[in-house]
Amino acid sequence: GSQESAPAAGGQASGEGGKKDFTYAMSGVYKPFSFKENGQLTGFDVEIGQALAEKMGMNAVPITNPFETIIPGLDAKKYDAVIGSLTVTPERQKAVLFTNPYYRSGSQIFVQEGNTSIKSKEDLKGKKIGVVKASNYLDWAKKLTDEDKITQYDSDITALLDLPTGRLDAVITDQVVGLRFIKEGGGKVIDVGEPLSFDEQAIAVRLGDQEAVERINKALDEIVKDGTYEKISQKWFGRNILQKQ
Amino acid sequence: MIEVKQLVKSFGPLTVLKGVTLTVEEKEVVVLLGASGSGKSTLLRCLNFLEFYDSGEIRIGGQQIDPHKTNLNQFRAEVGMVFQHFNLFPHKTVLENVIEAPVHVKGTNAAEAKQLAYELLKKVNMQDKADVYPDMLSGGQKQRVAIARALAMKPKIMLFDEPTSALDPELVGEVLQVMKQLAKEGMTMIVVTHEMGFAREVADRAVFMHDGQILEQGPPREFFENPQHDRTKQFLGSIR
Amino acid sequence: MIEVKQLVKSFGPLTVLKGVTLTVEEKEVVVLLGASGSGKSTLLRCLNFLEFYDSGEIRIGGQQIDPHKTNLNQFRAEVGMVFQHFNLFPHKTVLENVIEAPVHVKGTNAAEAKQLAYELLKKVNMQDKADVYPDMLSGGQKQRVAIARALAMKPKIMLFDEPTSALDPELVGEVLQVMKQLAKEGMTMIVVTHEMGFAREVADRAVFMHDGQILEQGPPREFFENPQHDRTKQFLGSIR
Amino acid sequence: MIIDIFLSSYPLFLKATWLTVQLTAVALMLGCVVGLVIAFFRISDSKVLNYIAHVYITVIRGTPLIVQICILYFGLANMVTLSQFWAGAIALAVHNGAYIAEIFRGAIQSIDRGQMEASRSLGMSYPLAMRRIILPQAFRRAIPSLGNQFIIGLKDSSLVAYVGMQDLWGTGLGEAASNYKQLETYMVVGLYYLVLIMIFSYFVNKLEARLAKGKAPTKPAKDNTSVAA
Amino acid sequence: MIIDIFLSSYPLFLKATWLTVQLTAVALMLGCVVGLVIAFFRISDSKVLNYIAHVYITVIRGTPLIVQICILYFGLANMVTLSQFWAGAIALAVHNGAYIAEIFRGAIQSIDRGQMEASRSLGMSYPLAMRRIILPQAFRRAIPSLGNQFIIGLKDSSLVAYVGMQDLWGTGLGEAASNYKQLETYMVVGLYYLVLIMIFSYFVNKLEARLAKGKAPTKPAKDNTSVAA
Ligand SMILES: Nc1ncnc2c1ncn2[C@@H]1O[C@H](COP(=O)(O)OP(=O)(O)OP(=O)(O)O)[C@@H](O)[C@H]1O
Ligand SMILES: Nc1ncnc2c1ncn2[C@@H]1O[C@H](COP(=O)(O)OP(=O)(O)OP(=O)(O)O)[C@@H](O)[C@H]1O
Ligand SMILES: [Mg+2]
Ligand SMILES: [Mg+2]
Repeated sequence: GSQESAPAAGGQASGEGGKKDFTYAMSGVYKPFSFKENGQLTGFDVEIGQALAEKMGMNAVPITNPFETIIPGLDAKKYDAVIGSLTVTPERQKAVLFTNPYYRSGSQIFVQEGNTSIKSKEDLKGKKIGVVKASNYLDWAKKLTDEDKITQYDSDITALLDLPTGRLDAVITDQVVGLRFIKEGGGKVIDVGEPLSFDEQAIAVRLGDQEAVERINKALDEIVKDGTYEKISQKWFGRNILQKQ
Repeated sequence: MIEVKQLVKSFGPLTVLKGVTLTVEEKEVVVLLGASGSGKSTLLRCLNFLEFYDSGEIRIGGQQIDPHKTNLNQFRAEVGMVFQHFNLFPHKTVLENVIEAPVHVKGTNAAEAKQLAYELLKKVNMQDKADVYPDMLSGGQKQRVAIARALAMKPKIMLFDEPTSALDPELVGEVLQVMKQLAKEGMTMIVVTHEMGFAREVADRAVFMHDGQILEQGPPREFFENPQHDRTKQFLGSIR
Repeated sequence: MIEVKQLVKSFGPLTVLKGVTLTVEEKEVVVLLGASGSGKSTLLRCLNFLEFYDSGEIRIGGQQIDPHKTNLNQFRAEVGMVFQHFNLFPHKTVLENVIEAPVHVKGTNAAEAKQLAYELLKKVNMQDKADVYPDMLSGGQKQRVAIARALAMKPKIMLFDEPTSALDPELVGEVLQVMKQLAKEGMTMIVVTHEMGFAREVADRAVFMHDGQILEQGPPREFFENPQHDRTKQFLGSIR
Repeated sequence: MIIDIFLSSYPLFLKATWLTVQLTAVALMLGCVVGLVIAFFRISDSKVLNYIAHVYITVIRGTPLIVQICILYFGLANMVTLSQFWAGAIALAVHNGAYIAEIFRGAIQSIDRGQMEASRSLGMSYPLAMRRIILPQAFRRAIPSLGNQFIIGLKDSSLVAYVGMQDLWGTGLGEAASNYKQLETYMVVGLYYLVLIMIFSYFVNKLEARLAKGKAPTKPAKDNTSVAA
Repeated sequence: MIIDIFLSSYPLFLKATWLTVQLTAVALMLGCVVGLVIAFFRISDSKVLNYIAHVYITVIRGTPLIVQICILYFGLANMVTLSQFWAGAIALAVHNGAYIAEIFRGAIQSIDRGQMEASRSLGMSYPLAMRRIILPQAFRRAIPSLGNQFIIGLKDSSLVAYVGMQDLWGTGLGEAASNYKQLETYMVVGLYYLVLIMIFSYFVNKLEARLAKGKAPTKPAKDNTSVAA
């Protein structure tokens, strides 16, 4: 299976070398965790999935799905798992089964360069905040400002790009995503204040699929132990993002 | 050949045929006359079941036709019909128009159908135009092709509904000529027309319809010279 | 009143007016005749600059009209035009049709414009229909309203381009009647028409155009009884 | 259950409906202005204006609305600071304008030339004749097509959800993403659109009927003495 | 710069273009089938079939395409396991089918009744007459509207990006999210659509011209002896 077209999911389809497919979804617009490079879906999430698939003796098939429908897509059996930087939240735990966390990161506030009025989360009251639909950042935004001041996007990158237009005062997103955006010159944006929280990101499978959770957890343990995880993390971030900072 | 008994046909509240009884013998040529709206077209259309009548009966060759039991398509194929507006198939050439029904209704093989078609086109003097599309033809030429098309099904009887009334006057003659020839060859025909010359010369009988009924009929000479009813006189006066 | 000198007008490669020279005196009624395509309409349309001519000159009341300098809208308002197809404004009532130009071009106040309009509608015998939409009128009624509409601008001259040729025969008379009345009152008029009766009775002069030029002209009696050119004879023969 | 979702979400969706209606109304009004201008460009004698209108219409009709919305959303931001509402409204107006322009052009050109000639011969200037004589007739004739385009515009407004607007569809996406009941939530949203459009159609039909009635029967009654041939 | 993005991304976008073309082609072919069936429902004598067609058309024309796509994408998943491609294609087909149905219905009903009568009088059954006489004429007459609908269908296919498909627009969204150059990337995508549509239009126009030429001049040459009145 190629990563361009999603096969009929469910893992039954046999891929290269007679191995079963391990189909896993991500938004694809979440650089550096998942994004396109010369058309190839790549990023941290993709490579973690590949490493896991290898350990499970399966054929890795990463695919993209809009973030706001990534959990329903899982329900609809369009893929076997979500390796899409899903933050573990109590709300989501009602909808999916989470594995052990596969990385930890922070929720961070970003503003336009030169903005002096926002220094911490307390300054966000009444300010226009952009977040991705259905994210835990949306929950943060709801806590910090008025509901009608929130703009919901399909991609964190789009939200960050809407900072310099003046349509937003701040964006809440993953620390790493924002810093990468700044580093690659996506726009005149800076991070402000301490991270709002440290979040655990985990792989999601369908409710009831306990067997898959155990299989993935086992594989995850293996790649952490044998250094594969360390290698991938170092490659993308220059550090190990499984450890608490 | 054809026996029609007490035929009644309504469109909603409007009763168009109010008990029409008519017998047409084999090889007979009947001209149907009547004012606009008197039900001439409706009668013809009932005769090959383009309309279903409400009551009465129709016998063809002694056999009674029950529209709900008989295979109407096969029956329709035996009754040729020629329309005022020709109704040629514009996306097919003249030849294709003529072979369409033999090939696709009767299952005649193409070569045989073509041969028959050429014969018929020759008969209506249209053999030169076999590969032309109807759009390229004059009205008179179209109508002659339409006649050939109907003949291709080898019908036992031909119905003509004002076959010349959509034609420019100078084109009427060529169509009437073909119809005369047909009559001479012994085709059973019912013709709705206002061409009195044709009626006098060719018809065996003239039938006058008024208000959904047959008011009067007789040999053309008698009928035209000595009409019985005032209505008939009035009608003949208006079209002369 | 109007002097036209050596007027030339082409549409692309086609030269429609090939040097037309014509003088119309005040209160004169000129009838313009000629075969279809001879350029009658084009001449009229040049006279109020619905078309721009290529060369030559037009003087009105001694003043030369340079289409690029003169305020043509004001000038057009002084030349009334009546069209073959009436061209009433269908979204406005008869009264609104008549007051439209006085109010919005001249700036006459509405009350005054209405009073004038009622007078004019009375003159063309349409006062009863003031509040009716054009769609409700017969062709003859429409044309009379169109005349009233043109008169409302108090033109110095009226141009008529076949004002009765789109009318059913029985409606022609009522329009000609209005035009006769107008002539009697001393309006300067140029009328393209094939109504010979009108030409003989009302016109001071008949002008015959052929192929973009004026071939012959004269008092109607003389013109009709004794045409000089073969073309003229032929034309008069064909329309009589 | 759909019913549950409908009942629990209607305050939210009614608010979003109102936003959708406002957005559509503003966008279509602007679109009519744009459309009128472009229609005039197309029928003008100026080659330059003609060409501009042609390119505009070709590009708009040749690219997907969502692409146009996203381009204008970010493109406009380089030029002026616009709220999301106005960025969305302008993007939709630019899009609808091209279609409305063709409707207006068709309607204007369908008005008999004689109307303009009669107007000019009465001394009316071109703009005056356009305004008082041609356009009123053209507008009336354009109403059915315009009504149709407005319905399309209303539906198309859903795409601004993808530049972050909380219109009906934006709200629907957000709701579904939090209640995980995609199918039911989307169906509820569809219902709102359907009702909106049925209401709108009802009024357009009424308007058309009234205008048709306002006009007289096509032909005046005439004495037709039948002539025997 | 747009040029840079264009040059660096074209292998990618060409591939995506191919997917868009495939998707559109499949969706429109299915749409034609659906449209034909629904058109027959609408012109059939059966009240039930009529009603089904009416409801179908009303609902499809009364709700935004993106809502339909999302509903079908998730709705179909409950019934059958479909690949993304087929889920997208079917959603688009269902949508286009309603519009195509109306085009077909109009075209079929525009064919002179005499054609059916002549066919029946020659003994052809209703289905045979439809297939051999009415439909070929109706199809030909539908070509301009159908061509127009196909262009709309091609543009509308961009919306499947929002159920995760890597078509032209989906690829554009992904690219923009990694090169951080929204505006330029979207403009490049727009260009691809524009070119696709211009190519398609070119062929439709050619086809129309050829069909028009295949037909004879509207009137046969006739000797018109002019009659002086
Ligand atoms: N399908 C129909 N539905 C309703 N009324 C019909 C239908 N066909 C015919 N009629 C009506 O039936 C009456 C008789 O029509 P028919 O066509 O048989 O008259 P006709 O004698 O052929 O007249 P014409 O000389 O005008 O062809 C007319 O009043 C006509 O309006
Ligand atoms: N706008 C135009 N563009 C091109 N050719 C035109 C135009 N108007 C008129 N013509 C041509 O100019 C010629 C003269 O036309 P015009 O209408 O002046 O003739 P006419 O004498 O009024 O004829 P008719 O009796 O038919 O009204 C005709 O050949 C006509 O086709
Ligand atoms: Mg009849
Ligand atoms: Mg003329």
